[in-house]
Amino acid sequence: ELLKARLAQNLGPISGLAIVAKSKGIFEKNGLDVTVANFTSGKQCLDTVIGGGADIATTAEAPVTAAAMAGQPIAFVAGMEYSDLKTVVTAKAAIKTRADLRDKRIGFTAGTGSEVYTATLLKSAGLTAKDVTLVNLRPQEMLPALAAGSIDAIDTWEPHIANAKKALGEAVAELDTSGTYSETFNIVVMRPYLDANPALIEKFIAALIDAEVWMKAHPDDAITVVADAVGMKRDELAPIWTDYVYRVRLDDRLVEILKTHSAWRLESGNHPPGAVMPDFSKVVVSEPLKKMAPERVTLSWK
Amino acid sequence: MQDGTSAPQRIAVRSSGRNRRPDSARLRRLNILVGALSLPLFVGLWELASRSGAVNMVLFPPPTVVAAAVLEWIRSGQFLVDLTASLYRVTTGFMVGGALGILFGILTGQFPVMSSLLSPLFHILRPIPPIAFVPIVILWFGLSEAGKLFLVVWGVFFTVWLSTHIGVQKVDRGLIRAALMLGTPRRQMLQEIVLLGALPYIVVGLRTAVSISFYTLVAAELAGTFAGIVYRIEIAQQNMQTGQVMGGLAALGLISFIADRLFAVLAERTVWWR
Amino acid sequence: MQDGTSAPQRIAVRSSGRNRRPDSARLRRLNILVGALSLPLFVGLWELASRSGAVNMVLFPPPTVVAAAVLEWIRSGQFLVDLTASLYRVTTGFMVGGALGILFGILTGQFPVMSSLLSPLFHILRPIPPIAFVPIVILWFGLSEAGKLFLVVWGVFFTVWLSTHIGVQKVDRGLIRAALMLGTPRRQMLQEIVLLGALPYIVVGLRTAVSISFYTLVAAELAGTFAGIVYRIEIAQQNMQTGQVMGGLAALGLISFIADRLFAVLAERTVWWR
Amino acid sequence: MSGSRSIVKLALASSPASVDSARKQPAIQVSNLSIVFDTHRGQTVAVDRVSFDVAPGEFVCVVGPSGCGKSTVLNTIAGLEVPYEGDILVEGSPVGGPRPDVGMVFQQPHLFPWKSVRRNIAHGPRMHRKSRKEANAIADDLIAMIGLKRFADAYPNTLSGGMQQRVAIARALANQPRVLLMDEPFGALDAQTRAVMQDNLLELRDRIKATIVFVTHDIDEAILLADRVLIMSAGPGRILREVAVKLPRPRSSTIMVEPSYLSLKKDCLDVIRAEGARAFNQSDSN
Amino acid sequence: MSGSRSIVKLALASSPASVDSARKQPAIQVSNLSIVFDTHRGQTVAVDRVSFDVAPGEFVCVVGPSGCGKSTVLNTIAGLEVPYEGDILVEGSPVGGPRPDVGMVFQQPHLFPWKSVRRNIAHGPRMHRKSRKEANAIADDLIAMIGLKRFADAYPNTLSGGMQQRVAIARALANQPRVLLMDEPFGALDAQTRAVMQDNLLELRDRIKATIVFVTHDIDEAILLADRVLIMSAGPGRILREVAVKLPRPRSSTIMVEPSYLSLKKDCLDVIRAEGARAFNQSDSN
Ligand SMILES: Nc1ncnc2c1ncn2[C@@H]1O[C@H](COP(=O)(O)OP(=O)(O)OP(=O)(O)O)[C@@H](O)[C@H]1O
Ligand SMILES: Nc1ncnc2c1ncn2[C@@H]1O[C@H](COP(=O)(O)OP(=O)(O)OP(=O)(O)O)[C@@H](O)[C@H]1O
Ligand SMILES: [Mg+2]
Ligand SMILES: [Mg+2]
Repeated sequence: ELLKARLAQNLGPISGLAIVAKSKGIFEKNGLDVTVANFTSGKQCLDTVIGGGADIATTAEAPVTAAAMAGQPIAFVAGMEYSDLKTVVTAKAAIKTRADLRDKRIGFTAGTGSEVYTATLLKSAGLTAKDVTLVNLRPQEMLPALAAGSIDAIDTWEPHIANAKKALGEAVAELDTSGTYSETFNIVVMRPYLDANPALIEKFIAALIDAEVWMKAHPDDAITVVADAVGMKRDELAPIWTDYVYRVRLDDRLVEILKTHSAWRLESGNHPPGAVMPDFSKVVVSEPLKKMAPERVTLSWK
Repeated sequence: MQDGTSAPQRIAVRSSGRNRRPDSARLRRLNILVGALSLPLFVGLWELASRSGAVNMVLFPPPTVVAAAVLEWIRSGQFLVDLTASLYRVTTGFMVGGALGILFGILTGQFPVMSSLLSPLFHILRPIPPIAFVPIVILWFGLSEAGKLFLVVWGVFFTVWLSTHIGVQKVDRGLIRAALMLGTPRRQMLQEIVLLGALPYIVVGLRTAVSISFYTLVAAELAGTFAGIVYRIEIAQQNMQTGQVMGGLAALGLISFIADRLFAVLAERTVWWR
Repeated sequence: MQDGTSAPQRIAVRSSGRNRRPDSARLRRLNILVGALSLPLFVGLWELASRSGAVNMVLFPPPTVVAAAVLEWIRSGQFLVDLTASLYRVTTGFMVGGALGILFGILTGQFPVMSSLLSPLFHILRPIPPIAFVPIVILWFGLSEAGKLFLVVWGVFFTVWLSTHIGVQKVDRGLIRAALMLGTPRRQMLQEIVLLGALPYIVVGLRTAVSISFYTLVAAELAGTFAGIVYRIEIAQQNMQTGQVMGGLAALGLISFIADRLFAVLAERTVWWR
Repeated sequence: MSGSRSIVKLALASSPASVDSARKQPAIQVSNLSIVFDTHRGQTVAVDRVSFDVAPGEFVCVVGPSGCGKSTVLNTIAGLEVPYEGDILVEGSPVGGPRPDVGMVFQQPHLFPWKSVRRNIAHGPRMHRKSRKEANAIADDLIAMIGLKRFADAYPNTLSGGMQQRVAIARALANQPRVLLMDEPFGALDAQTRAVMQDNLLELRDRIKATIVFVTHDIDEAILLADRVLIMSAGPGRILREVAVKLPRPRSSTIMVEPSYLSLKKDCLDVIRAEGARAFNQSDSN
Repeated sequence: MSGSRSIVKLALASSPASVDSARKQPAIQVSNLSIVFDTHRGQTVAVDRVSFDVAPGEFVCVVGPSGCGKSTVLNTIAGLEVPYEGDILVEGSPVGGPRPDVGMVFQQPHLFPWKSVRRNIAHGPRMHRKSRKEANAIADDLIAMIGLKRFADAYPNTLSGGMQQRVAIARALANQPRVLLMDEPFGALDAQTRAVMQDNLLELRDRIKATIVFVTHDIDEAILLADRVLIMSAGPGRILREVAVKLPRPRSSTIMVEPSYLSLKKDCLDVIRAEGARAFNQSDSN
């Protein structure tokens, strides 16, 4: 008898593990019958889970910190992917280093990791938000804005960076910002759900770990499966495949990112009314993962 | 009732009539020609604009590229699935929203108390873009198809309600008086006089609502879907597959065009006394 | 022309008239009462539903929480900025789109050749949701205010065009014939007879377009904006500031409500002969 | 002057109908009726303290200059014009709105454009819960009466003005109302058709015993049809004269040459002519 | 039978006007005009091979049973009913559409609801590039003529039926058209107002020398006004008789008792009566 679960998933390569687990029958092998609902943002996934429309969400850190600050009883059970955010600049803008960003117009996506990345990037270059013009754009609108000459640089994630380079060719270049900020993609459920269905979550995590193993073993097949699922062409996904780091884990870096993000929220006022720094030791629940693969939990606080 | 694109004045034509306006036949042929050329002309201009190099061809692909993308989409079999899903949502939502809109429009248009009670509320809710309350709809309906329908119904309902409401008040008072003097009871008054008298306005509302239903599809297919034209557009947009994006938009246009045409024909039949 | 919420039949009332329908004054008072209670009732129900615990209070905050958020929003001074930005976009877009819609509606409604040329194109473009081609608009207009206006104009234009087009064909043929026999030249025919004859339909289109303009604001304020009610809603949604989200939606509703009311009054004055 | 006292009955014709009406309950009792319209130019007094009674089964014609308030009075009796001042009793009860036993033929045909001639006429019977078959039978009878058999299935917008008017009359008759208000019903008909319609109307009236108030601008028609003729003054409309017509029935058009007819007609015309001239001047001077 | 040959001229009245018209260019020349309407019930032949001429300055009245095609013929001459079969020449040139020198008073008033009485009447002159002041002066003259001075600023929906009709007449006259087509223009007027309007019309015609085709259902009116009366048959309309009226002008209503008048009227009525009976039966049998 399979356990039934509803997964709200952001349809993109960042959800690669869940995609593989679903399409390769790995959920079933782990005793799960998962119904997948696709969204175009992790924020919607989490909202859906909070509202009771689904049981398990795949989501980036931004919605997690917002929900935690709003006092929602969420449980962060595992990280499953991370990837660096990157910057593409127009050739015309003559931006060679981070410091050249001064006085430039930078496209970012408000409320997402892109915003935190941008803040971190500017700080690392010794700049503040006042030294540049920040323009809020959805990733798919950044390219046309670059092409129209409305902005000089974009801060976003793959595949939009690759798309920009492909679509605009010589007119743009990537700025080296590696290591500045990684956006994480994670598994979040509601606390009451977790308490009621501990076995299900464990099986779910086990399935993701199996998927990770399978992906390592069959990288070519993995690209094909994911590209198919998200509607990309295989040869578009292949070049950026290595940018996605798939690893089911709970580590200090994850918590650090959550804290950085929360701090940014508090600092910038982008938080629910009356929010304080959440106690992430309550939000992050390591038991399920510990039970399935203790070596993947490397949290220093426990 | 005349359909959207026909000539403004209908003239009974007999083959033997010698004294039609001399140029009317020529004019009619010209119109058909112009009508047939309208879309090809537009597509041609688009191709030119796109290939001229003035804009980025990847971001603004020419019709040929779009056609290729659509063909690919159709060949994959996905198109049919998407089309069916979207069509189902639009038609069901349109019918439910339209029926409710007509019903409430007649109620508020005819009964002042109903109008006092509901009109302020409807006027306040009317402009709220469906996309802005997708989270609330998910909260209420979960990820069911009902929630998606609700979003389509939302947009259609208010459009049809408003024009029905106004239409009811524009019903020829002479006809109402005549019906009153013939002892028409209230119920029959609504269905025999008010509904038919307001029909031209209701049709305007319904035809406007055809496009509104496609607007709201964006909200409906944003969340928790697996198929649908707009859903596919959204995905293609994320992946910078602009050919498919444009193809999807063109598909929306064509579906609605056909729907509107069917609708106009239907409307013409409904207004049988013309 | 009667406004949306007034009683269906206007009756001249004189204080000395002894034989009004006996209950008409009481009915009128009842209506005013019901009208005044309509929104408070709705807000009350909302508060109850939200506090009942049946739904998540954070995702579906009660009016009191919303009010607090809006107050905070206003106090920060940001509200005025957002309001101004959105109002500017909506009113400008509405006026430009409305004017173009009326113009083209009269052209296609009156001249078959224009209709053959443009109607198919308009019918195909009409349902395309503005939000779906934001990238293309950015490509064309950059991140300028013009692009945002274009999106609002898009939605308003097609709505007004369609109802004007239909309205022009519904103009009383008797009046057109009378005007023809009086030697009215074509130009004057348009402005003196056709425009005024189609006015009731144009008003329906314009009033529908009021809410459409708010729909399209979502698209317009999605990209490259720094202020605006919908922009703020978007941000608040990201930040789980649901009180502000709802407050923003309520603000949209109220603005449009006021706009519609003003509009109804204006329409009533425009149809001066009634 | 008060409405009821201003009515001067012509000596030569003290109407038995109005004596009757003093004894029996009148079918229509109008006392001191005034109607004022609000317009953007201020108030227009359309009807000024009009009083008259109509006995059950009586046929009263109303004549008067264009714009004097004939239609307004009829609409008010029908219960369509509120508010009004004064009292109107129809069959003893005050008028507050349209009522099923009062029928009306409007000055404009006001046919339902979406119904064929037959269904326009059958509308009333249908509303009175007659079966479709019954209603159609009634309609077909009336269609034969108005001479439009060939057009039974035609829609109103394909009919000529006179044809529409005939349909409107038939539609009102289909309900067999106890009180029938007719506002220039034969205005758009040629002499021949009009004569046929007049005969039909009188015949039907005898059959259903209806009380009829009939507005016309044709004095001959008024005298030919009426038991009593009310002559109204130019707007604001008051009742100038009440002329009882005691000619024997049935009256054929041949009576138009008889002296009693001619003298009646002359009386009426004198009143009208004097008033007409005054009206034209008055409206010009004001 | 072919239209033009079927016209039987009454022996007693060989019209000098029609002799005139043979010499001069006729103002209106209708030959073999047929009009068929398409309806959902099939085709209705409204007018069947009608031919007649109208000489410049002539006043022709058209009478005929309700629904015989009078309005249709007028509309066609006005250039409003296309397509038609046959030939129509107005002042020598074929009719393809409305033309500025042809004026029309429709059977319905068709007033512009958004214009006051004054501006309705001033509309024509304004369209003919007269200044607002000039146009208003013309309008005010006509308003006085139709006795509506008090209502110059009223909107049509506040006018009675007869008042609206008078405005429609004034509106057509304001343009001083060379050819004036009038479709039962006095149908909704009381006898007195109608007489005043008749006088005004004749006076104006003498001044502007217009050619007039005038539809009426009142034989007295036709004989009083016309140089020639066309009597149409029941639909499909054909021209049954053409009666020249050679009574001296100006004709006052007192001529109605003169023998020449009465004999003319009797002739007309005989034709009409025979036809009317036929029409009623025909429409019933079909
Ligand atoms: N809806 C209205 N608003 C304002 N004034 C009106 C309205 N209806 C009628 N009147 C005025 O009331 C007066 C009487 O009008 P009514 O229609 O009763 O005249 P009538 O006697 O029927 O004339 P006719 O013989 O021309 O039909 C007129 O002066 C008219 O202008
Ligand atoms: N638009 C139309 N469509 C179809 N048939 C029509 C139309 N207009 C008129 N007819 C038909 O043409 C015939 C003549 O109509 P017309 O209006 O010319 O009559 P008329 O002589 O003016 O009658 P009346 O004296 O009643 O006004 C009628 O049988 C009528 O049914
Ligand atoms: Mg009247
Ligand atoms: Mg006619």
